[in-house]
Amino acid sequence: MDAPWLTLVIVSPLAGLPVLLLWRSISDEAARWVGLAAALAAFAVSIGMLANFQTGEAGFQLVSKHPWVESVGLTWFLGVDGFSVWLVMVTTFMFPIAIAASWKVDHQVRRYMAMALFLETVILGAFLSLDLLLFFLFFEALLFPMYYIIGVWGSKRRIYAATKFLLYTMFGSAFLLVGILWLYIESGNQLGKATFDLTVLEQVRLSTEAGRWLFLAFFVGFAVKVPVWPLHTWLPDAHTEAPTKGSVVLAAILLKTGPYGMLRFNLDLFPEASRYFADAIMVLAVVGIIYGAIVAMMQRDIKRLIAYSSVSHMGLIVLGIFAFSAESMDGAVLQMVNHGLSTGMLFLVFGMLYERTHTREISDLGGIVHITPWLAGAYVVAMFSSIGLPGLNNFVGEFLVLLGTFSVDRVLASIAILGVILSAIYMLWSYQRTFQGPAKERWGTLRDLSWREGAIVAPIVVAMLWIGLQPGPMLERLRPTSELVSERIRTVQVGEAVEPLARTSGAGEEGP
Amino acid sequence: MPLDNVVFWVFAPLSIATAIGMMVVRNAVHAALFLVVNFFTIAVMYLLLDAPFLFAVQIVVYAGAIMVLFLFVIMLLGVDRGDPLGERLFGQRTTAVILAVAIVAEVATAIRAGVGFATRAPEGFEAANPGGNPSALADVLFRDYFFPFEVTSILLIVAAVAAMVLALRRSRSVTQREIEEHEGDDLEAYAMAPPGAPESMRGGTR
Amino acid sequence: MIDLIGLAIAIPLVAAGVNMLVGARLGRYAGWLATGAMAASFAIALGALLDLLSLPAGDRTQVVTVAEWIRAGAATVTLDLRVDPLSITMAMVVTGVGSLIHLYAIGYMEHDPRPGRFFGYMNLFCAFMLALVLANDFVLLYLGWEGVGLCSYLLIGFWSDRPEAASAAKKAFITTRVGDVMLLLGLFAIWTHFGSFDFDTVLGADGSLPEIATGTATAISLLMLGGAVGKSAQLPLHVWLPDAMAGPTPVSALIHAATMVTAGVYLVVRTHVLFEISEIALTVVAVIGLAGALYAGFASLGQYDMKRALAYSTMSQLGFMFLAAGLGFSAVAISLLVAHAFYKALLFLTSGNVMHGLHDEIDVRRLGGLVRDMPWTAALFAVGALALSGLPPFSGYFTKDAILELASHDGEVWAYVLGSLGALVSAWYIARLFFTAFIGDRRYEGRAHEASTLMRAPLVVLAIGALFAGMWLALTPDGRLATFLEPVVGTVAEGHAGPSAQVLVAISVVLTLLGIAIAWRLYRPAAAERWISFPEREPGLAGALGHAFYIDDLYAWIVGTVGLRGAAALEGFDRIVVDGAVNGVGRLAVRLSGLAPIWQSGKVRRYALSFLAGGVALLVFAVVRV
Amino acid sequence: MRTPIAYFLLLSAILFALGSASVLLRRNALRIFMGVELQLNAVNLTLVAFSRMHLELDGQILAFFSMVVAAAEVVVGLAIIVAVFRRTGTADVDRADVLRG
Repeated sequence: MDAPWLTLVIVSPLAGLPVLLLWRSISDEAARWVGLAAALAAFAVSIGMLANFQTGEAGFQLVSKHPWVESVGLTWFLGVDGFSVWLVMVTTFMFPIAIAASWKVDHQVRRYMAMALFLETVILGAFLSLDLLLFFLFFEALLFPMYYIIGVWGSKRRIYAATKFLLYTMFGSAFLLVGILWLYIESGNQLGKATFDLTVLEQVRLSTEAGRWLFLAFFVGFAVKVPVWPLHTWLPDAHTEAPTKGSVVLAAILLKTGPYGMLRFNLDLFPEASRYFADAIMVLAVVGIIYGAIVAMMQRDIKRLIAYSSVSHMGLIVLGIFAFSAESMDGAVLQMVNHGLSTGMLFLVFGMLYERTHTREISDLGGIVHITPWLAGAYVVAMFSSIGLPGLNNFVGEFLVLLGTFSVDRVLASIAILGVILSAIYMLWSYQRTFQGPAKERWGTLRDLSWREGAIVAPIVVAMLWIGLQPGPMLERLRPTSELVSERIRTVQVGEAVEPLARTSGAGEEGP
Repeated sequence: MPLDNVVFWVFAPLSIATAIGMMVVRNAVHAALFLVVNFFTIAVMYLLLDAPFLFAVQIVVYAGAIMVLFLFVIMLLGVDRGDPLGERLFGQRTTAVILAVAIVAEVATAIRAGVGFATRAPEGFEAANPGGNPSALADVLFRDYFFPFEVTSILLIVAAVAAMVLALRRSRSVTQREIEEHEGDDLEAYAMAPPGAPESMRGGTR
Repeated sequence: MIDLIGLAIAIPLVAAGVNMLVGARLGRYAGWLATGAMAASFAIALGALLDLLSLPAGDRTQVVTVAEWIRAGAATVTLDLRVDPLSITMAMVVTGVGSLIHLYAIGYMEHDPRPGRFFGYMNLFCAFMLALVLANDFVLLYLGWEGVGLCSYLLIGFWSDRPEAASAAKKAFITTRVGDVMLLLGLFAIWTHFGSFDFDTVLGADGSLPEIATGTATAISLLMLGGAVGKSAQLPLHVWLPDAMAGPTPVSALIHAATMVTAGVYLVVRTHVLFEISEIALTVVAVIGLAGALYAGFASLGQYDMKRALAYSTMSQLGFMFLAAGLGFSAVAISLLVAHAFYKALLFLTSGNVMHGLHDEIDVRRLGGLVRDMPWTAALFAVGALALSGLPPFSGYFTKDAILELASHDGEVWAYVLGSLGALVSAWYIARLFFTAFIGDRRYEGRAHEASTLMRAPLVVLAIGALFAGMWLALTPDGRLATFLEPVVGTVAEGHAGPSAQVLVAISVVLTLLGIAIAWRLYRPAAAERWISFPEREPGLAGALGHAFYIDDLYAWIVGTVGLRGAAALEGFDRIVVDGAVNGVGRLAVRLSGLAPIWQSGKVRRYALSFLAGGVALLVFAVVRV
Repeated sequence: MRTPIAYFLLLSAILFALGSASVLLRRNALRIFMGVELQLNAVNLTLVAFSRMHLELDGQILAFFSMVVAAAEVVVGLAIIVAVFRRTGTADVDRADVLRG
């Protein structure tokens, strides 16, 4: 079917917005259904996009390109390739779940749903934009709804966390903006017409020095979002204070804009600098893996623990990207999806527990496994997925990342793999303290999962098993792109000029 | 020495002197009176510059209406007491004086470079004022500048209304409904509190 | 049936899913469902075995294509299954012993409120274990490897409201994970070297040796050994096994005696080609095995908890298997594995009977004289003990004796001498358990009730296996099983050094009897007071034995004190230094903005001043430009 | 006319500077306002002077408009001062340094 799929994907969550914004007296219940319906519509549209995605193509597909603000060269330029297609899918997949999981929000529901849908739109926009300015607009617009969600519906220290989140990520974005503008001006100098078009900017020849500085500017912008150690401290605060849905979206999707940006922009635009800095970044990533895991071990607050585990897992993704082997890159992209599912589910299930107990302190909990076996079971599934048990999703990604890294750098891979042990330690230890042990009397009356909650969790479990056992359909759509990019990067020599990237499909020519 | 020169050299120093006086005297009423004199001297300057209509307007509008308004407000607020020149903001006075001097110096430089100190206005201004200055002005005003002129009228109306709104002392009338809602509360505090004040100030807990 | 071997995995998997999801509704039928699934799985494995036997020896390696699992970059991983003599032998053990233990567990767990979960986990375990042994690909093997670890975790912690069970489960998973990580690294090394995870490519099909340098082979072998050591509870990663006894007894029998812990042996045997290329790795295997056999044998002597004593016994027996594999006698290692599965499962289940009959009492100091209340159980335990002690003609004799004999014939005197010592200790500790628990005076309150028929029946089958499997399978180096395994594990090259076989047999029997005699001397009913008060008289020795030479305590100190303090320090570093720097920057900005009120004071005149200053500056610009 | 135009301009500059100084140095809102008026007048003077110099009437028109606007501004400005005085009880602009009533 020929349709502007990507534009539809981006716009579809907004379908619910007019209702939510204009109908001020809408009941809370109706607002929830409107939000859920719009998110599900987006998922349906994204399935249409997936169906039209050509397997085996490395370049951008379903491209739609329209001039928007011509005076500055801003174009509505969207395209999807192996890197972004699954990120879009996981976004549209997790949003209905996250919305359904926040059914219990009873404070300004209308605004909450509106924010959620707006957030989904801008995240999708960030994943699909091929125009750097457009990307930046979406990338920045993320902050506003997230800030709002943390700041309004968060828990006790929400203002602190929201402000920290906003300032920290804005700090990173400032570098990114400078980098983008530099490229824009440089493209004007070299090509006669300044542009933000990624496929054109790839043709710009940069001096080695400029490329490296620009790389750093872009990298810092994305590294804060990832977050790469040591730029991670906003994450635990934001995760902890955010409402369940906020944590889920933050962990599952929002963090992915960071590594996605690296993959899409850093590697494409600055291959020489990518190679030059790869070793240092891999070391940072490995430090993050180990460090995040050890610090996670010592947390007394479950959400903080999961947040630090994110730091650890995201380190693995960055490691996979900058190992530059096709396997590790496949693994890294897969891991972005996986981390979204497993950490998202950890937050979801913990959120359900929190709704019942109203405590996040590990020491307050304990002994609930027999009181709420299904809840505990759901947590166990998410936990073992996060630990990287084969058969569940995370293993495939971790395995590929570490395998690819091992073939490049044995020492780093051998250190990074310790994260596998450490993740088992902090996860099982916290599970033991929260769920196992003698049942505490005050939790004797906890309810087990309701049908609604079961229906929220079940699709994720299915997705986890599917990816864990049959990652083929995902990998084969992803493989051509990662092979193209890794091939190119690996041929680059540090200190040498780089040939512009030749994509297999001419992205620029074909309009909708 | 031509007459206009004499007039200029009489009134220019007077103008500066009154301006200084306006600035330094403590009493606000005195300052206002200095300003009136200053406006008169400027009106004289307009006369020298062959702008008799503006001379009249200056006296009527500025020296008359505006200054009366000023004095009225001074009296109304009772702020004619001493207003010491003692400075509390760090470096404000020094900087201000430096800036003032700098402006004069700069303008002087600009004049020297642009106009020249010796340049005199060319003769023949009468040609530009057929039928006398006021009627010539009227001609231009109601032909070329008719639209802006009409706009100013709107501006004046808006200003008048705005002044009324701003200066109006608002007294709130308490509605019956509010009385019912706040039964038992401190109604007086509620009524006296400024509108838009936080709920807590309004002396009522819902 | 070979093509259907996938069903042997799928059936328990489906049954596990059913039991875990709706097990609560099934009630007591949960156990029958699980047992039925295992029986079906056994039938399929048996059919495959028969099919395999009907093929000529050279064609007995069949690969069943199932599906592709992962393909990324140059890496391909398949879910294909391999049916060859080695894997089918393992599958027979898993499904056969597994079925019997499932059957037993129906009775054992009849009072438990959550049979659905229990049997779901048990079935899941069997599915993973079968995946492990049937895998034709190292990554699929790893899937099974981790999967059985998961089930082990879930089952040890089945009664997780008991803190020690929860801790033991966690400890088991984490300790084995240390080994798993090494295995994973070994897999990476294999892929980097061979570019494949396929058994045929890596291990060489048709008897051809893989092309690999000795150093690489050593590295890969040692990494895999690390995995094996973790899973098989060998030194130095053995500390989880005794604690794992906190799980229900059928779990101990199935996972921690008969099947999962033998996965390490299976792995070493499966990849013996690589080990053999690297002589060093082989020696390391033998040394670890021998050390473990002796260490655990003595440690078992110090235990008063029957199950813990049996756990150390398992470790000791696994040590013998590693010794055999390390000396190059892979077939013998597998023979011992099979025999051990029978008698150790039997021993565990009989001790389960004791627990079942005596309200979970398992401390031998509070048992004694059980033979009167539980004659069946006592008799069955005696059978298991005889088999383990290695008296002819029971199965333990054939296997253990074969190892020592071969070692002697190969001129490995140290292995022979120390191994014989280990055999003596084995006889000693198992006889000790029997004497202390089953004969003499009763030291328990009330009356122990004998196990139900449902629980006895599988034990009888196991006992028959323990008694006669040795004879029937002829678990000798050139016996039936060894011949069957030959295409996979190669022949056992017999040397001719040392004393003749007859002399060795005589020595072996004498040593075993000596071990039993020592046990009788020390633990006979009349000496009950003496051995019970032994810790008071010899606190040093009893403590060392009881704590298994304090290795566990050392680890606990390292992890609990050093590790935790280090982690706490790092957490403090993160909070104070890293986050402190961030907040410090924030505070600095706030403080800097404290300087701003000089201009941004809210004072109108300040703004006016700035305004004018700006105007002046603009004028300067204008004037200069003109 | 014998007086050079520059003199008027200079006078205007001096008056403007004095008006500015008055704005910057006085704290009473009314006095500041007077300073602003002086500045406006100074600028008007310039406009008229240039009008004379270039023999065009537009400058005078502009000055005229300026006066009208100034009148409006004075009206509103004084009203604001009155309102502020009522709320804060002072006409000291330094006291009014928060953006809240």
